[in-house]
This record gives sequence, C-alpha cells and structure tokens, in this order.
Amino acid sequence: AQELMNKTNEKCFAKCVTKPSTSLSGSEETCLARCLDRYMEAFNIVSRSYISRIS
Amino acid sequence: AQELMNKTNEKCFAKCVTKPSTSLSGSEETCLARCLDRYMEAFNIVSRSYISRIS
Amino acid sequence: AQELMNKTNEKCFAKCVTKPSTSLSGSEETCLARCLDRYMEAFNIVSRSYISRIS
Amino acid sequence: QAQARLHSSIHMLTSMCWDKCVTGTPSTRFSRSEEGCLANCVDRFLDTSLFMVKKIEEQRAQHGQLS
Amino acid sequence: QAQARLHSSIHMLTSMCWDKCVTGTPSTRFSRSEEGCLANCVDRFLDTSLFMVKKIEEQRAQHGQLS
Amino acid sequence: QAQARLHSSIHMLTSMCWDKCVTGTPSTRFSRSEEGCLANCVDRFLDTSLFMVKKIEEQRAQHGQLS
Repeated sequence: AQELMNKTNEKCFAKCVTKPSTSLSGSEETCLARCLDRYMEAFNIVSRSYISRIS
Repeated sequence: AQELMNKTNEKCFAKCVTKPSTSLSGSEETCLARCLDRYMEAFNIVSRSYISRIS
Repeated sequence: AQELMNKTNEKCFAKCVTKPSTSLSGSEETCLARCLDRYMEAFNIVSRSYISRIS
Repeated sequence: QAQARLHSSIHMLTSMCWDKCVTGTPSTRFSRSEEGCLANCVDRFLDTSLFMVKKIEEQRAQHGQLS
Repeated sequence: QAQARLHSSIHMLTSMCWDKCVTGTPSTRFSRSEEGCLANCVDRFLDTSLFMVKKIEEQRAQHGQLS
Repeated sequence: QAQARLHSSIHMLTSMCWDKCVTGTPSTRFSRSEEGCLANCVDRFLDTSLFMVKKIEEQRAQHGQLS
C-alpha cells in the first residue's frame, strides 16, 4: 500500500501541480482528488487484466 | 540477457504500441520486429564504445 | 556525493548535449558548466525546504 | 517472494499504462478511449513480450541452419 | 539508515523539481519563475501527500458509515 | 561484481542513448544521423563526466585561494 501511495502522489503531482506556487489552489486540489480516484481505478483494471492473463 | 529483454520490451512497446487495442496489428508487429533488431544493434554499438573507452 | 554527481551528469547531459557529435562543442561546455552550478543550487534549495519542513 | 514479484509487476504495469493511456487532466471518470486503452494495455504488453521471444528464437533457428 | 532515507528523498525531490521547474537552457542564474517554482516545489509535493492521505481517510470513513 | 557494474552501466547507457538518438519509428536500419548520434553518445557522456569533475576541482581550488 505504501508503494501505491508513493506512485499515486508522484503521478498526480506531475499531472495536477504543473507550476508549484505558495499553496495548493482549489483547482489543483480538485485535480488531485480526481487523479487519486482514477489512479486507483487504473491499478484495479491493470491488476485484474494481469492476474486473469497469468492464471 | 533477462535485463536486455526487459529493456527491449519496454522501449519497443513504448515506441510501437502507442494505442493498445484488442490485438497487435500487423504494422505494430512489423515495428516491434524492427525495433528488436535496432535495440540489439544499439546495445552492441554502446558496448563496443564503452569497452574500448574504459580499456 | 557520488549520487549527486551521477544525477548532475545525467540531467546536464540530457539538457546540454542534445546531438552527441565527435567532441563536446564550446557551447555544450558552457551549458554544462552553468547546468552544474544550477543543479547544485537546486539541490541546496530543495534540501533547505525539505529539512525545514520536516523539522 | 513470488507475491513481491507479482506486486512489483502490477505497479510497473500500472505506471506504464497510466503514462500511455491517461493523457488529459483527470476527470470524474475515464473517457471511453482511456478506458479501452487501459483495458488492453496489459494484454498487448504481454503479447509484445511473447512476440519478441518468438522473433529471437526464429533468428536463432535461422543462424543454426546457416552454420 | 534514517540518514540514507533522508538523502534518498532529497535526491528524488531535486530530480523531480528540476524536471518540473527548469525547462530552458541553464543560464548564469535561475529566472524568477524557475526560482519560485523550485522554492515551492518541495512544500507543494508534501502538501499533495498530506491531501491524498486525508482524501483516503474521508473515503474510508464514508464507506464505514454506509455499511 | 565488477562484471555486474559493467553490465549495469552498459544497460543504462544503451537506454539513455536510445532515447536521445532514436526518435523516429524503427526502420530496417538506422538513419545516418541516428547512427552517428549512437556512435558518439557514450564518448560524449564520459567526456561530460570528466568535464564536470574538472569544473568541481577548479571551483574547490578557487575557494581554497580565497580563504
């Protein structure tokens, strides 16, 4: 779970905080919240595909 | 040899399969076959340069 | 210190030597010298921010 | 240990397929093309690995015949 | 060992913030926007980590209420 | 162990020089510019490392004189 959080933070910071300023803006926080949900969804899609393929 | 295959797969998938669909297309397979040959060639060029420089 | 040098070489080669030719040109060397100073400066800015935040 | 390798493969594939398939700003759901890309990404990557192994074995067989 | 983790975090953050903030050819000094970006990059990355943890805890609490 | 370090350097250099030099779709042979770039990439990377060490030693010597 730690590695999943590290990857999510890294990918979502890269996507949502393109010009770091003196605080996170509202639109950056909206982007981060959606990105968190989408990365978890992608992780689930990938896990299902991979496990069904190698089983 | 395992690491060379892993790297080749990663680089060639990135280059040749830009929009993964329901199967590998003929043009994707052509690209992959050429990419495999070119990556091996690049590996040989780099190995020769590096070994002759450090010897 | 070894890891800092490795990272600096990697980042500055990527930025300054875009088309490797038969020797480093004068403008590539100027770029590399500036890049070295800027990467060290960035490392110091990041270290200060990180240490003051986690203290 | 097999468990650790499995997890590490899934993290690598998620990261790679995310970069390939999710190109826009994250929305409340994936677009149809992002979803299709993600669903196919793992299978095509594994197909790619098998294809590469097959090509290498073909080349070895050819070289064997020539020698 | 804590020292090693600290160094590894600083190297990771320097590399990431360099790629995000320093986009032009290196000059004799950082531009004002590069300097501001670098100065804020670490703090916003750590804010991002905290924000993500908070979101996950909110979602867990909601799921708890529903069950 | 020296063997392992040698292999790891060659893999790192191949990956880096591939990304820098091979920008188009793979063809049946490298273009002249791709081939030249690959042939020079390792040597210029090693030149870069030596240049950086020289610069750092110059700076240390200068600081030594000033103090």
